[in-house]
Amino acid sequence: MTTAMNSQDGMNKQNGGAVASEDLVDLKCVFERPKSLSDKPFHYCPGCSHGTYHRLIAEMIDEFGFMDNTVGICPVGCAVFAYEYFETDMIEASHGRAPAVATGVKRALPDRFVFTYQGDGDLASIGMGEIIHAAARGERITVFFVNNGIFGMTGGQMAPTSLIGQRTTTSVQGRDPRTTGHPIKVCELLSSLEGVAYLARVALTSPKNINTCRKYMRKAIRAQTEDVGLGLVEVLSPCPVQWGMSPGDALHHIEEDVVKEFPPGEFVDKLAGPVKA
Amino acid sequence: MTTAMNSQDGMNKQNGGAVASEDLVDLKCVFERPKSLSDKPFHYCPGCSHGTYHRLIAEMIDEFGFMDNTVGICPVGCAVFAYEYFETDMIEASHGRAPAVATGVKRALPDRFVFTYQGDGDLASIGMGEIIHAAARGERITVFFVNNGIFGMTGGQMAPTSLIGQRTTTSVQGRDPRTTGHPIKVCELLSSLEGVAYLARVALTSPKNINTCRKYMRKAIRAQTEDVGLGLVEVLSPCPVQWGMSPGDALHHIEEDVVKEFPPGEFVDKLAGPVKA
Amino acid sequence: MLEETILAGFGGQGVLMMGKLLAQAAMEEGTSATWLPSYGPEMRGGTANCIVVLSDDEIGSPVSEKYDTVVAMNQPSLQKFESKVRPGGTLLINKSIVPIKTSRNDVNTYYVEANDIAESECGTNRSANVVMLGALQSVRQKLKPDSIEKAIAHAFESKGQNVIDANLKAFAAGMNAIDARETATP
Amino acid sequence: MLEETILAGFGGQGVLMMGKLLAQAAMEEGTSATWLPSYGPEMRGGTANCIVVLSDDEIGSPVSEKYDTVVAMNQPSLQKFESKVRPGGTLLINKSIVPIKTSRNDVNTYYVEANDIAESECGTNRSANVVMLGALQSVRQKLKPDSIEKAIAHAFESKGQNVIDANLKAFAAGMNAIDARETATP
Amino acid sequence: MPAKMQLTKGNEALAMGAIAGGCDCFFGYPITPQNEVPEVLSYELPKRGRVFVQAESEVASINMVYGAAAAGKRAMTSSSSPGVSLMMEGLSYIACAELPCLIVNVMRGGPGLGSITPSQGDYFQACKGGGHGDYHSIVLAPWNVQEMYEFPALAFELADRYRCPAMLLADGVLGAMMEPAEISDDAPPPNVPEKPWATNGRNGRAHKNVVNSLVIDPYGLRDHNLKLQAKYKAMECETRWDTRDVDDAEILVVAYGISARLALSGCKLARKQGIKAGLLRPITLFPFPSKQIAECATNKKRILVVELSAGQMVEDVRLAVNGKVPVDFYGEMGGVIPSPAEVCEKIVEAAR
Amino acid sequence: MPAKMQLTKGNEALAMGAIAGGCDCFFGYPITPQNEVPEVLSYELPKRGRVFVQAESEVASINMVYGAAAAGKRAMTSSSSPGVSLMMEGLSYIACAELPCLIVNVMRGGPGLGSITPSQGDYFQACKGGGHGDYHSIVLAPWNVQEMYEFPALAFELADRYRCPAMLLADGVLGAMMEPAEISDDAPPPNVPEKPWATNGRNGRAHKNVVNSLVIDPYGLRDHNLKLQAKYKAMECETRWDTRDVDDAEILVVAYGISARLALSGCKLARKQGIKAGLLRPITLFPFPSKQIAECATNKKRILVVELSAGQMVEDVRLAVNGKVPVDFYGEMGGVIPSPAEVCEKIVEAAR
Amino acid sequence: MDLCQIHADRCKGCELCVQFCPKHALEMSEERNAAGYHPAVLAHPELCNGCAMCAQMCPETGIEIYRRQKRARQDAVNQG
Amino acid sequence: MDLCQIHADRCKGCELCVQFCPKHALEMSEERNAAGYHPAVLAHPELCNGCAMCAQMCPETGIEIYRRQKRARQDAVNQG
Ligand SMILES: Cc1ncc(C[n+]2csc(CCOP(=O)(O)OP(=O)(O)O)c2C)c(N)n1
Ligand SMILES: Cc1ncc(C[n+]2csc(CCOP(=O)(O)OP(=O)(O)O)c2C)c(N)n1
Ligand code: SF4
Ligand code: SF4
Ligand code: SF4
Ligand code: SF4
Ligand code: SF4
Ligand code: SF4
Ligand SMILES: [Mg+2]
Ligand SMILES: [Mg+2]
Repeated sequence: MTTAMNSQDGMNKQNGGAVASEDLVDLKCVFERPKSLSDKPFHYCPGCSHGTYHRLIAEMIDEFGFMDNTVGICPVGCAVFAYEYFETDMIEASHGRAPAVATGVKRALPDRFVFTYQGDGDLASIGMGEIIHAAARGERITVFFVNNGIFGMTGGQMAPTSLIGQRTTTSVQGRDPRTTGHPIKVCELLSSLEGVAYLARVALTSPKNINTCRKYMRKAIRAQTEDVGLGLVEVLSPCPVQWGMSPGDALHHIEEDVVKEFPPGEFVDKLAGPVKA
Repeated sequence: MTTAMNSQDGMNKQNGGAVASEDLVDLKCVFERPKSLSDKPFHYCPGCSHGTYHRLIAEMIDEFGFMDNTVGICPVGCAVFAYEYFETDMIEASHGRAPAVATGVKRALPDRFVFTYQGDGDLASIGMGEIIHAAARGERITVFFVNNGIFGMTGGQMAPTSLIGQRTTTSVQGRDPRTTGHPIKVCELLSSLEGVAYLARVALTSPKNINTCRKYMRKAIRAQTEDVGLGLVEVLSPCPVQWGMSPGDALHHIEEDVVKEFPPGEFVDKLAGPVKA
Repeated sequence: MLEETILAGFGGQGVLMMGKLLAQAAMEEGTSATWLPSYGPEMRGGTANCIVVLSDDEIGSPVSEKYDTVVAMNQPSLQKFESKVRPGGTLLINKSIVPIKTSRNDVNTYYVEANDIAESECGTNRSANVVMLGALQSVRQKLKPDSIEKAIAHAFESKGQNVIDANLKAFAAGMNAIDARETATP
Repeated sequence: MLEETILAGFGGQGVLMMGKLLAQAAMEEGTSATWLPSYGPEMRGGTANCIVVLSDDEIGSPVSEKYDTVVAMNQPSLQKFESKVRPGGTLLINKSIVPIKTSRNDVNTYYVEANDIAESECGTNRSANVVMLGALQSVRQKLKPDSIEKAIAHAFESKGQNVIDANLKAFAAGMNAIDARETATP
Repeated sequence: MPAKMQLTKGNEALAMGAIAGGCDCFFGYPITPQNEVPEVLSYELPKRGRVFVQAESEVASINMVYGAAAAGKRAMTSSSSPGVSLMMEGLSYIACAELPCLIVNVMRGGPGLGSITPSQGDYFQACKGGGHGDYHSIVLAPWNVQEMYEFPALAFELADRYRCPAMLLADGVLGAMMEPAEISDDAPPPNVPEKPWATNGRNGRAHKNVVNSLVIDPYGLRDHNLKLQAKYKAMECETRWDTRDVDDAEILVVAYGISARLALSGCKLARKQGIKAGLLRPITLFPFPSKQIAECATNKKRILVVELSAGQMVEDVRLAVNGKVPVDFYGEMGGVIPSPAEVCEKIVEAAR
Repeated sequence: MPAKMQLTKGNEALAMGAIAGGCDCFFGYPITPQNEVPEVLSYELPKRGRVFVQAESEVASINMVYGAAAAGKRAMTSSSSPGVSLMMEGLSYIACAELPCLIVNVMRGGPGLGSITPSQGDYFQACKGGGHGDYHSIVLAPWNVQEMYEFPALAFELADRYRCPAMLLADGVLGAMMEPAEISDDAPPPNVPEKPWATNGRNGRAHKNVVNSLVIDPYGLRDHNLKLQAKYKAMECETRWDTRDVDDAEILVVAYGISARLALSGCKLARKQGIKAGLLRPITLFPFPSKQIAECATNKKRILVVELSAGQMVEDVRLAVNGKVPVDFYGEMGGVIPSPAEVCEKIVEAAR
Repeated sequence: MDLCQIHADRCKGCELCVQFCPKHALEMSEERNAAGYHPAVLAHPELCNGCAMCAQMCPETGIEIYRRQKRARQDAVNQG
Repeated sequence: MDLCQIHADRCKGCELCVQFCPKHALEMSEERNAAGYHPAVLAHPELCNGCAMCAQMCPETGIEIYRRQKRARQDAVNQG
């Protein structure tokens, strides 16, 4: 048995209820749907981690007790329907502009918990200006960033985060650095900006990493709630369909290849040091 | 006598002509208007370094023999009329989009020398997405970036590069990091992008620094001509009028205060190492 | 001649290909044709359908209100599109995987065991679409079998003669699949 | 009453302020007024001008084709705007720094040594604009001197009583600056 | 302190009017000729505990407005022609998501970078659809500094009432000119309606709120569009217009904003020459006073439309009268302001 | 290899048509329903030594087009409604700087994020002025796959002739549908006129070239605008339109693009019911066939305009006939495609 | 009751739970669910120890995990 | 001829040349040029050594610098 789940790390404490059973022990539910996650089945492809990340976010909202206090901003990308999946107030932003929309919300309502959920096309291609400036201004928002190295929704075109050599519908011969450049590493890029309070990357490829992701997410949320600055957690996520791989192979590909270009870890953590405004 | 000018460092070699004189020596012109600079007087305010940087660019175009081979892209900013000052083909871009326009030109005409000239509002505010992506793609263009910490043209509003505490028409009490963030440092920000071949910052505050600037510019140009990637030279430049200082005081302010936030030096130099595509 | 057809099924059942084969065959004959896929956010999985219009004349609309023929390769498609058949029109149902019958009794309905036939004839149910095309051909006959065979050869050219032959076989089997008209029994 | 005026000079000569004082004074009297500055890319340095329209009635256009009065505080302004004076209108020229005369002989022209008067009366030529305003007042009299004085007090309120007094003095001096009508001598 | 007559610049009046109109949040990016708007607000809003953010671009501005409006606040942005063009996607989103907000366009000479001088070249963009899809904003066109002050409040009110964006369409002259105007530095807070739809955190609300412009089902999107169209129809009761001397006029001049002022002077000059000219000034450009123009035009000989453009609103005037009265056009472009005398000349021509 | 009948998807035909039309450079950002355009070109252009760049955004795309067009190349971009809205500033610049280029809009349901289903809701944006200022693009509206293939070349040709942007206005159905079309994989290179104004490096030229949209002097900008307007007037000779059965028709249906196909079928159905209906299809939406419509309408009872919108082109039709013939409108929105039967019904209503 | 409860109708058959179950307690079903996918099933409930690896990996949040506990110490997991 | 030639009509009176002249050879003129600025002048030509500091700093490219050289070695500066 490896890494047994424990309730501090993502169990849904509030929701655990005793279940009657015939013998001397009760069955207690230790893992179930977070309250902040709606009942609606996801529209994602089999094995897509968008669903996983949604669940983790909902767990966090439950854990922090923020369901009544949250405004979430959805991207345009496969997660465009994310507003159907969370039980919090939700806004559908235009493609790439979630950080600007979040700025509008957070400035208007400084005591709400405001998060954006963004894909790599959304955040690192069309929305580059908005994320950089939100970070530079130190907006007190939390960014959940899904890097799957592709434009999933529009049918698998190259993203700025696609690996060199990756075949996509707009790079059928494989991504060529001479004409399309090298993958943009968002964490590395943002780390020079002083408004950033927390920045981390993790691959959503195993229960262990999922736990690590929870730890990072907590900090990224605290970066907002403790008024330190912008927090962002980048997850390396599979797109089995557009990568043309089985879900299992897609996770292996991340662990074998993607992490080489996108090393996981914490890049900025201003919570660790003295909290400053 | 300090740092005597020498012809390799910015003298206009091609143009030096002998001038008759009555005694045994000739007077040779060793510093004059570069050929690539038009005759038109600048519209800039007294003491503004836009003019200085224009001259340096024209010197470089002369030095490399590129007058017939250059397409320059002007920004929207005080340098919006730059197309009147260069004798090369020039394009007036929309505000912030010069790197995209330059990409269009360079891809269309890969053997031309293509440069953009951009202010800090242009490049670091509205045009952030375009410069990052041009850099990430490794566009073979050369960016001459004028950082004067202010929106000069529109009347002195705060720029993303304004110093903390700086009074501007949109920060009359001084720039407050809590609501407006910290200055964006473009060189630091871009340095993580692999498409960047050369990146340097220099303050245009003395003949010595002007000479250093020339050295940097040569490398930024070679980054393009030697097919390595994007080259950018950021100059710390005064805006005496919007800063409310005399030209001399403005230069002192740069040397005393601005360089503390924006340290000069070379940030990326892939010419030094083995040239790679 | 104006023949308007909907072909519908699960994504993966090759209904888009069925439609393309019809349109390609029409082109071979110099008949006008349009092929219009449903495109929506349900990009992956789910149902797919396409509309094919064939005409001797210039084709105006690539869609219609009612259709001469509806081919339902699965149950959701039958439920979604059976109402679209013109009274007196034709409804083909893939009996292999559609357990229900149509409720329409004003149309000519044929139940074809497309998957089963494909499996027995070609060893794989992947040709069920071409079997169904054969069945369609046998009841509507708007195009020449020849042209469809040419279209099959053209479509599977890159996959080699084996695949072409298998599909031709499936087509032939489909053409023989319907013996008698069955009208719907509700 | 409809009075349309252009006030023009170097940036820094206070021509925009002159215009504002007129408009402010009009407002004190309940007279309609508009003040429109030239705004252009020549933001810093160079010439500046503004157009002031005063009227008993609702003001339509804040600009006109020809003007009742043009005040030229420097030579480029004279050259640019002298043609804009309506025949029979008024042209005021700052003689202190305009070495030339107007070529118009169909308008009433006054040469005022505004800088010199300001210097001798207030010790600085920075009040030349208010001197000129006094001169304008003495020849057009569309507003009450009172109102302009109130406007001056209002405009320089934040600068203290000394500055107000100096400007009131300049205004008074300007009102006395013109003895006789001079028409242009080409 | 009650409202007081003050000699005020149009842009400053607009800024103070926004404050009086209950603007909670301003997001904007500098551009001439409206820079006084953000400059004044950067100081005045925070002083009042409200929000001013200098956005990194107009694209960001409009999306920040989207966010703050979704959060239930009175949010606005201000820009000029090229900057407003960059907002077209965002504006279409706002209209579709039915968010009330205010967008100010102090128009300058176009197209392209053009010039910073006054213009009315963005009528089509504002009224017909600069962004994609069938949507509208309420468009208000002030013609003096007083209206520059009053219209932001009106715009917010109408925007809230109809849950739609409102646009204030001014121009470089109105922004730069000073006039006496009754202005208050501390107007009482306006009545703002409840916004039960706002995404401001559930805070006990039984259901979550969603702000959205995506309706993936065509029939759903059709219905949403029909709802929008019905709303636009319902807005017709908000049509505002103004007239001067139209009753006995033989020539009806139709003009808005700064052009209406030039036209008013032109009409007066024409009457001096014995030509009976009157002015109809649309105040709401959307909804457009089509009926009012048609009615007013019944006994007129001709209509003259005056614009600082190549002819944009003139199309709506032609559509309004539907061939019943001939419609002439006089326009200047590029920042050139015609004088009343020139307008008068055109009136005289029309009267011939 | 000569052109050959091939069953081809509209978007793919468009891509191949761009190649045949001499497209040197494509810059674009993915968006449904036109993704096959960049996908095909990302492979086909580099193969031919030409340029494909996937831009980071539509704002970047249009500005890359600006650069490549300034450099004298045939440059284009392709997008769909929300993406095209983001190009409005750039388009206004291109028009002002008089650069020839091609912008494709495969329209989808709006406003906002809307849907990806077909629509014609961007007519106003394309034809009236989505961007700021008085400018126009030549707007071509194909109605079948063959025209999807042929119009890029035509668009480039007209754009070069008039030094202006050309727009190809299609929709999701035309992009997604397949039809037999005569298509060549290696069409001979088209004749491209000299571009002595191009900023392509002086290379011995006696003077530098400047591409610019800034004219700071109002009179200069006025003159530039007058020049543009004169050009738009001169373009009228390029007006293209098509008719079916109009001569004896009592009801004239006016529709473009995909709507024209629905309308054609609707007319045929109506004729079966004894109602003489004919179709006039504008092919150039700008310049708009106003004269042709007015002429054609003289002996008609009524006009019915059919659009996939709330009614946009209908305004130009009304302006064209100026009240002489009553003009009805039938539109669907949000991606709903009316059937020929529904169109027929409206024709029958109109005939009553 | 099993410690691992799979909502078959939410399952999309991605097989990640099967691949990540350390006890090999899960298998893919031959049946199809309403959406047409072969769902995962707890083929060997006796092997399952309730470790929740499967649930962690399930992108559909389609698995619930229960844990046995003495009735008296109902809150133990909260200290776990 | 002076080694330092100032184009008075280009000068905007920014004083940078004056401030950077190591020889204090330059001064600002009392006169105004056509644009209304007080231009810099070479007040002390005898102090000037042609070092070009002034020219380097002039934002208007309003200063030309000459250097004395033996007639025979006209090209020397190019190796300098
Ligand atoms: C302005 C605009 N441009 C383009 C699109 C089309 N579009 C929708 S999603 C998307 C990219 C999605 O990629 P990503 O953000 O990585 O999300 P994923 O689907 O991979 O999760 C694009 C280009 C759009 N909707 N709007
Ligand atoms: C789309 C758009 N937004 C805003 C403007 C207004 N504008 C012109 S220049 C400028 C900023 C200039 O600042 P910077 O780039 O730093 O140049 P500087 O004038 O300081 O040299 C702005 C905001 C514009 N012209 N276009
Ligand atoms: S396309 Fe890729 S990212 Fe989108 S839902 Fe499918 S697997 Fe997930
Ligand atoms: S405003 Fe500043 S940057 Fe612009 S010309 Fe003047 S000094 Fe230079
Ligand atoms: S709970 Fe653990 S042991 Fe049980 S099925 Fe899931 S992964 Fe396997
Ligand atoms: S992980 Fe979830 S969706 Fe995937 S097979 Fe297991 S239960 Fe089904
Ligand atoms: S050349 Fe050198 S010494 Fe001569 S004036 Fe210029 S700075 Fe002074
Ligand atoms: S540096 Fe140039 S502009 Fe400045 S004072 Fe000297 S000569 Fe004049
Ligand atoms: Mg992605
Ligand atoms: Mg600047």
